[in-house]
Amino acid sequence: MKNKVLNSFDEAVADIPDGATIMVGGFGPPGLPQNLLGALIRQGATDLTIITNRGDQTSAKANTGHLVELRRVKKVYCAFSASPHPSQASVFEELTESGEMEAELMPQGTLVERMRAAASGIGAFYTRASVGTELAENKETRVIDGKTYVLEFPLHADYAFIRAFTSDTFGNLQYDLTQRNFNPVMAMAAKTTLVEIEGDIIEVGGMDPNNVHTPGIFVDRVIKIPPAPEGLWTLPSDGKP
Amino acid sequence: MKNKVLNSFDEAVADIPDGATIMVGGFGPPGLPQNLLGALIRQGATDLTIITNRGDQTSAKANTGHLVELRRVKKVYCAFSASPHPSQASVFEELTESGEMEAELMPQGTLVERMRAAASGIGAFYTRASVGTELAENKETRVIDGKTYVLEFPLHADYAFIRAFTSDTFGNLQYDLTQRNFNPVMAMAAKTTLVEIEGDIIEVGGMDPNNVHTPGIFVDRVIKIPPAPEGLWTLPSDGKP
Amino acid sequence: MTTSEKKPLDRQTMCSRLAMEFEDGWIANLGAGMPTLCSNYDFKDKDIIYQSENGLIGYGPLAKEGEEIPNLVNAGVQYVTLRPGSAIVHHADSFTVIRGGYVNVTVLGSYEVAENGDFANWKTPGRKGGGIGGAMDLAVGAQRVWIAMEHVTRDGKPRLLKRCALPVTAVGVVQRVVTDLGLFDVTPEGFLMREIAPGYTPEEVQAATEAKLIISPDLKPLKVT
Amino acid sequence: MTTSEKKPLDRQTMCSRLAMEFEDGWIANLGAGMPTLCSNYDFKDKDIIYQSENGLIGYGPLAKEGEEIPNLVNAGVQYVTLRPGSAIVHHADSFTVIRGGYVNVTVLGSYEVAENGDFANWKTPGRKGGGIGGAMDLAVGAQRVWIAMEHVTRDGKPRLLKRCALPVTAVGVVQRVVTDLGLFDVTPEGFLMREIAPGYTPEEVQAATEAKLIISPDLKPLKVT
Repeated sequence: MKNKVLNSFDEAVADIPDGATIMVGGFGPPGLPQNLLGALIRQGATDLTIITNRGDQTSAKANTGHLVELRRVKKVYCAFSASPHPSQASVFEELTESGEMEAELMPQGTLVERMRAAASGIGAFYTRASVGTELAENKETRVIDGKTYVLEFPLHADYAFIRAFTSDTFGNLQYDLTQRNFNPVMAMAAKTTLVEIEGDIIEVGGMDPNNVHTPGIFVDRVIKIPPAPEGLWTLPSDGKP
Repeated sequence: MKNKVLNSFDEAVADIPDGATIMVGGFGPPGLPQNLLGALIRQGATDLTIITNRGDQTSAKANTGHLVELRRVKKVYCAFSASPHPSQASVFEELTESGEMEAELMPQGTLVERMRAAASGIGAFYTRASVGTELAENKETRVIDGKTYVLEFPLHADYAFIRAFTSDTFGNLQYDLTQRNFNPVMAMAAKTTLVEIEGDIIEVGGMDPNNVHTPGIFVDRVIKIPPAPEGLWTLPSDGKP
Repeated sequence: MTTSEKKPLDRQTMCSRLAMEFEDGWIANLGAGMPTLCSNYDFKDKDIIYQSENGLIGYGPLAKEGEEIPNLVNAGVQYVTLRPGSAIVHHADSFTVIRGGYVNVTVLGSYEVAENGDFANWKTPGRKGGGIGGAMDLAVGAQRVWIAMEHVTRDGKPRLLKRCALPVTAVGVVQRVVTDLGLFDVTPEGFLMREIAPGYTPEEVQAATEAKLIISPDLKPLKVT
Repeated sequence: MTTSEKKPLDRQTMCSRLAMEFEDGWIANLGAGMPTLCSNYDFKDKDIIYQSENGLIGYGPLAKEGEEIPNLVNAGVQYVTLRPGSAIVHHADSFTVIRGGYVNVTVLGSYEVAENGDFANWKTPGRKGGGIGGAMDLAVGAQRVWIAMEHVTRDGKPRLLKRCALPVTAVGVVQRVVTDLGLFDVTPEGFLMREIAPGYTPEEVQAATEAKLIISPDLKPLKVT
């Protein structure tokens, strides 16, 4: 089976054009593809659309908030567009308040369901989340079995950046605990999926088919994270800033 | 955590009332809950609605086709309502052709997606499958991004009958290979989920949380299949007919 | 009722008061911040299953410092522990749990709750952005939506309102509110004050409340048992 | 073109002719019955990933008798083998693969194919029921819908039609058809016969066909290489 292992993060992101739409996985540090983000920051692509849980964070060594601070993002689809603490106003907030960058905010369940719809050939779906709120103001609603639902459409992406624990060379993936989060859904939803691997890349045949979390058919490029210097996290060796 | 293990299939199905809606898992023999079906046949509930891939089969020791033959089913939602070989016309077909029983036929992907919608609080969804066919004739359609979709609604159930390989006493499940099929989705979609276990029922804590295929929160009753007499399949010890 | 020990309830007491009513086997989702204190309550024989948006089902207490498991956080990105019987699912399946009605109770923080059951917890005045997270899904999906919040803002303005002034998170879903001044059920007639912080009078609580309170004929001092 | 060895193609030749064009790394879904013969073609260095509706990704050849793995069947409920690198998903995820456009080619059997790309393979005349399985999802989701079927019915009636007479499975999706008489592409102008069973003349094939055939100027004998 095809060997999808690349040796460098820079090589993995080299072809990403300006204007690309990128899903970025992770929920807090677990599953955050900080090495891929670091490489994308170095690579220079701009005018990006990012689909991620929250786009304002600069807390990891390389995070989407850094791309935002560098003015390389034109739009973010997310479930958090402002810090819960107004005192911690971010560049993300400044740019969205000034209109330099657009943020489309939605319920987290809607965010992931829109990704899944894109993955699954579902044209649109009805959810109750956000009904009666300002987020649903210009959206189509429908009463089904006496309850009001709002119509939501798929979120497609050119690329998904995700992080997993183990991969085989074909890209079958296993995640460690809550590293999983959005990542399997993004892998299915994006045209091209890039994965940074925290643990080992093993030979094809070494993973129990019953316990593959993301089948390799959804994965395009896998890159092993170089050995970490120290600390709780596997830090990116090439993360910058 | 709650111990959901019951000791007999008869006990497990005892409370199922006439008129219940039951999802029946399995795809071919793997994952088919033949022991639960055997117990339901003995139990006598009638006027049932069955949601399953195909409802005509009598090939296993106890299968939905037996319930149909006993005139205990009023409606079947399925992806197969007739054998591919007209020469093998079943009682299922006789009853649907005469109008004694109703069958709602749909694409297999629509069948499972309607279950998932029920599980997930999705009010309805648009799929392209069946557009332009007689199945879509009285259904709402919508053009999204230039393609026509048909609107489909959730399929809810009172009970799911499924089969897995390993369970812990709380009902965390693992399936063996294609035993998985519809079963995890049915477990999420039904109010009460009954599982027959082909392998072992283990203590809570004995299953890797990364490799739980169906979380125990979706499961209500688990029953170990008694030792099989012989043969390729784990045959129901109490299956009848 | 005595005013001898008049003191607003502390946050742990507020959350414990809600947690007291959790039933054995319930699946609970606790919002980030104050609501997580519910898990400190001594549930004795009751088994509560904590679920968080990022796909973690059945987690245990916060990890001790130095004993964190790197890839194990709850929805508030706190390092937690695994309990036997836990399971991990991806985010879409996690919201199947949430929107699909499997969560028996969610306890959320809020800025405002209205007497019609609306609440507002995602956006503060004058800001374009906000933080929704899983709150809108939980609000429509969980079987019970309970709120834990201070009775008034830092500026002393009431948070129990006739109608929310801030953009709402969901409409008509809140069933119960605990504040540092008491325990309130949302009823078709409005807020029913069932329990009151020891030392306070109903009139004092009403004075700190915009909505008209219905005082339970069985009004009792709020107490954690 | 000679008529010396006039004989309809056998089913393996028909399927091998389609399989010849599978590309390295393709994900293929083969319908029950004749289409499964595609997997007998010698793909040499090409790696084909077989996917089936029941959630099996990357399976291998049919299991030998006595070596069946009890819980391992394909969508035709045949016992198959596992290849290294295979993966199991549940049915909803399996139809994400199918409807989501991940399947590079599906080869299906059919009763009829029309020159507008419609096909009919789920219901026969005079019956209320039918068997759809995954065909309607594959028909709209797979990147390529190819059909393998006999050129005429057992009664000698044509199956390549102007319009389907039977209830259709999907509208305008078929791109290629192989029959025992030749290989046909569905074009905006209708069926283009590109290859013909050795020994047959285009006129003979047309006589067995309701739709008007366009004969490729490069018409060649159908041959498996």
